[in-house]
Amino acid sequence: MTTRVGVITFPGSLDDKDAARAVRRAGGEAVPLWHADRDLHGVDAVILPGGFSYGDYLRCGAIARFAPVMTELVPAARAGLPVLGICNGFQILCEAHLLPGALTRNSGLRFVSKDVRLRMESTATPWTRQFAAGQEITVVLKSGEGAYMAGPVTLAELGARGLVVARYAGANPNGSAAGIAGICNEAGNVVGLMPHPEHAIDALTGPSADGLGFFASVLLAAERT
Amino acid sequence: MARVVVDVMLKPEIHDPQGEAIASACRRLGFGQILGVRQGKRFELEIGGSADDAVMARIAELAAELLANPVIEEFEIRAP
Amino acid sequence: MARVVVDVMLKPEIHDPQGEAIASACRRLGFGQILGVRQGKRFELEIGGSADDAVMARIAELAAELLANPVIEEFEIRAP
Amino acid sequence: MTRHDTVARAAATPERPQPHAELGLTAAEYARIREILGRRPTDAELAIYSVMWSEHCSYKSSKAHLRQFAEKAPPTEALLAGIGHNAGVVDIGQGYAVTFKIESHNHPSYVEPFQGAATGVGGIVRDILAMGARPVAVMDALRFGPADAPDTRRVLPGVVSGISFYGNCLGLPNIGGELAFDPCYAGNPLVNALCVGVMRHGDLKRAAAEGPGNKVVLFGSRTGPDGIGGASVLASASFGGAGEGAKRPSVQVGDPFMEKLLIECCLELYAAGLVVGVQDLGAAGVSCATTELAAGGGVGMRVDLDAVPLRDAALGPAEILMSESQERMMAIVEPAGVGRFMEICARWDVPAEVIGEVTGTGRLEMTWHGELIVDLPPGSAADDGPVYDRSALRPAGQRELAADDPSALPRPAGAAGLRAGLLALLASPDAADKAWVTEQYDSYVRGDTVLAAPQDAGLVRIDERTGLGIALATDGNGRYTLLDPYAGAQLALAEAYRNVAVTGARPLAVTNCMNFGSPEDPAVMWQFAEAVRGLADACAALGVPVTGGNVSFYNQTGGTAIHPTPVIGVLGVHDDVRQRLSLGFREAGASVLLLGRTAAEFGGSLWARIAHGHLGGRPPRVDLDAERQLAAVFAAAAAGGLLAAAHDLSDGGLAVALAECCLAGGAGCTVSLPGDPFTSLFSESSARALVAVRPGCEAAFAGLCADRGVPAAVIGTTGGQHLAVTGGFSISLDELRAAHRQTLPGLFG
Ligand SMILES: Nc1ncnc2c1ncn2[C@@H]1O[C@H](COP(=O)(O)OP(=O)(O)O)[C@@H](O)[C@H]1O
Ligand SMILES: [Mg+2]
Repeated sequence: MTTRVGVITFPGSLDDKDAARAVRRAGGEAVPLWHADRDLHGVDAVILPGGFSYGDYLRCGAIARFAPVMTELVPAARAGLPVLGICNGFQILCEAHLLPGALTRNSGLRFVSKDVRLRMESTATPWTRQFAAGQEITVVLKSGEGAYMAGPVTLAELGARGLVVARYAGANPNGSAAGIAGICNEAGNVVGLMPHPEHAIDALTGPSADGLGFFASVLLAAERT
Repeated sequence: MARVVVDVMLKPEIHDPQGEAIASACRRLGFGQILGVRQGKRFELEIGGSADDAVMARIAELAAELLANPVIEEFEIRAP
Repeated sequence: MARVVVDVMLKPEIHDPQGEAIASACRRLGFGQILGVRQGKRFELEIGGSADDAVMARIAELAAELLANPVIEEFEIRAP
Repeated sequence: MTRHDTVARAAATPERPQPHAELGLTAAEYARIREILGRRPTDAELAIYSVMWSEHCSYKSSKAHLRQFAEKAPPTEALLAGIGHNAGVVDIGQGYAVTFKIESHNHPSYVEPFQGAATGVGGIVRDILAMGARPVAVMDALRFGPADAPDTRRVLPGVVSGISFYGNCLGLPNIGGELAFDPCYAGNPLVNALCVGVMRHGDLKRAAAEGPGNKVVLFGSRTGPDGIGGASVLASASFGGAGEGAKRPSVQVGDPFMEKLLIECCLELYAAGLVVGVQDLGAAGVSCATTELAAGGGVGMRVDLDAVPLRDAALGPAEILMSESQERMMAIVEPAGVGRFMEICARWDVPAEVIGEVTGTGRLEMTWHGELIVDLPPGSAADDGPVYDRSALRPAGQRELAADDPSALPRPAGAAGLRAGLLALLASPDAADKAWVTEQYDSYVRGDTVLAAPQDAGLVRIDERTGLGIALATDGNGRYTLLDPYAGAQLALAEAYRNVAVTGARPLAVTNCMNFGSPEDPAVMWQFAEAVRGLADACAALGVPVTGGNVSFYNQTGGTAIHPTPVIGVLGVHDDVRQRLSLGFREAGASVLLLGRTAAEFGGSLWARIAHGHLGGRPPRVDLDAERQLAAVFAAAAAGGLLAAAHDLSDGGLAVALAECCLAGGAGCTVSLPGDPFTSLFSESSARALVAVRPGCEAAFAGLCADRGVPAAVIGTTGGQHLAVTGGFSISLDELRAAHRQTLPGLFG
């Protein structure tokens, strides 16, 4: 049976179609999930895609966090369902306190859209097991509030417990603390990633096909369980 | 009808690049006395009915849950 | 050393979609008394020396030039 | 309570003075309105005519000229909807149709750069949406005053962040545009935004109300007091008080979030077959949507203005009619479909209200508080506005300008001088790397962007299975057009056509944004007439029809107009985007060829300007036949997989093009210049391009060029980390990159 990966559409989600395409490209079935439904339709994993949910008004992710679908997602994530938040999805996961810390205004104070190199730091999550530790990949970063920020204690813990999933290799593009591009929760099933792997699944339309690894990883993970 | 103001500021230990950029701009404009700037948000809420204690308590909840992100921000509520 | 606060709000006649989105979020969270929300900015300036009249006048200039966009915003200055 | 002017009152008080002049209507126009109505107009009617007969909506000064686009249009089967619609629609095959249009938002972007530019994007996207298409990409063509002027530092970052904010938030990839600087734009920046959308043939929608009894639905944002300076004139003139009308903002604020919802909502409504006719609300708001829908369908319409959802309850009828609140649409819906229509709007959190219905009376009737306040033939406002044949006169200094040829200017001596000249051009704000701007734009969203900045054209995949795609470029050159408006418009078209062609796409159709000074100035009118004539002739010669566009007049400060600046957008079809050509030199060992003829042409050139601050002489010679042959070479070369890189030559000539190819791909090259080194490097002769041929394909490519009569000179080979000119100079890619990249960050932070 093909693995079913849900992709939530919030009002203002933009990269939902791209995330669904990436899931299909990796061999999975993409299941559209609607923000207003309290229903995950029995999917094996969930992606919160990029975009500007609710216009990113107030704070990125602050309003989407209260969407009805989140009342289903939060307990499922705590129970171990693989969840990947990309960009705005990462912001929503932080606002929902599924991940620690917050994403703040880029240090350059401008929206940044460019190809970036990432160093994979953790391959122990269901979304990253296909990568090699220390592997460098090229994906797309596009965000105005992408600087990861957390208190010193949290930052130290993230480092010490191997919860940093990826860091920017080379120049820090947005002032993210410790060059953090992505993190996971203690259990590893919930991953937040500021750059966009779904825009790097084909060298024709993206900088590389490196991003496919995230989607292939979760299919593998779901098959094993 | 009442008006309630909620001020939200980044916690002092959180880096505020925007505030810093403004402070340097002020200095470039010749206002050397500026030691620092912090930029926050101000919300003006218009409330049906009066801003009694119950309403203010509810607004405090709203501020903590929605208007501010307690991980990086702190807030203050006033009924001016 | 003194602290001066500059509050910047959209002029009342200017459309504030952000405030509207926040107001509906408040209502969805069950706070029906909210009639409207306007979101503005709050700047806290730290000043070397005291906030005397000359300094306040200079800050008013800065606010008009840098902190607020007079085409769509208005501001208020306070030394609390 | 304020008493509102009604049809009955208008009939009873024929002599009441009305502020027609303050509303921009001439005495003759006002008299014509009275004649049409057989009485004086009501305030609300006056509001409608004043906005519908404005230059902006009625094209009264330009109409007489624009007709040439249709009259001279080349025969084509590709056009599914032409000029006169919200946007033209072109058949691109495989059942797909594409609609695209460029529009200006110049003045608002000067007053409030961020919101002005943002709402400019929002407006053009709704035009595309109204045709039934899904918007798939945007572009922005920008022109500002001197790059180092303090006011440019206010306007440019605001404009760019406004476009970035709105486009990114909408989820539309930005696939290209322009950025140019000239003192003539100091008080009149040009902010032209383009949107392109895609649909299936059957999805085409018309802005026409049909079927008496059908409902008129207004949906999207609530109507507020945005951009209704005119209404405050009415309010104070009619009601004797500044009070109510005084605080009306002229700045519109954009809400891209609402627009995103509106897009998804509309597409779902279209797919459900619930929309009989649809129109976006642009500059003239409800006035425009109601009169155009009714006129388009040849029907009448009854509208209850009390039903319009308001953001500010204090608005009166004239204000509602003139409001430019953003993110609104109007649809005609069969009564049986209204329930379903409302459900879909609710699902997308889009406010919607039935405000009227289609009638068989042929009149547009509007009521307010139960009284009739508008009763007019809709066509009189929408279609039968005034048309002026304004006087046009060649400006006094035109001949002298053309005679002031740059060939007499001192030229750089020796290799060191040429080297320094190249670096100076590359670092000039016009030719410098635009990454400071384009890195603020999302070009990846939707996952179908094959080419975007810094490529010659944007390229978007339409069909994942077949590889069908569309290419788009916009170009304009105010300096060329000032020297010769007829040729300048043709050169702008030729450049955009060439930019599309070098990706391997076949150019298919044209949109244009005519940015000019005041049409009341005969010199400006001459420039305009010449530019339109030139463009129409060139479109005929190249076989690409104009499908739509926009005219922006009154771009002037005091008596001084901007350079006449037609900005031309060309759309092309790519049969297989996997075969696209791009500009970077990537691998070593490819032979580098210069295609086309190079003559000593420096009039209006970047070199004359940067080296001497000179503007005079004649622009480069236009050779449309050569452009056509060049384009045919690229289409064939792409399909045959013969090229490793392709880049057209424009501002800064071969010098700048070589540097761009090296920097974009990361490989250097060694070339020997075919003629006089200075002319070879800096001339801006048109119909030229630079290519790198895949090793082994040299003969095949040479054959293609020979077949088409395109001159092709082998000038060197790719490789290394230098741009080296044999017997001349050499510049490392690092030095080139530094010169190219540092300019805009240095200016704008
Ligand atoms: N304002 C802008 N918005 C988006 N892209 C831009 C803008 N200005 C320039 N670009 C892009 O930068 C690149 C270089 O621009 P330019 O030198 O004007 O191209 P060309 O000479 O081929 O017309 C192109 O890809 C162009 O689309
Ligand atoms: Mg080009």
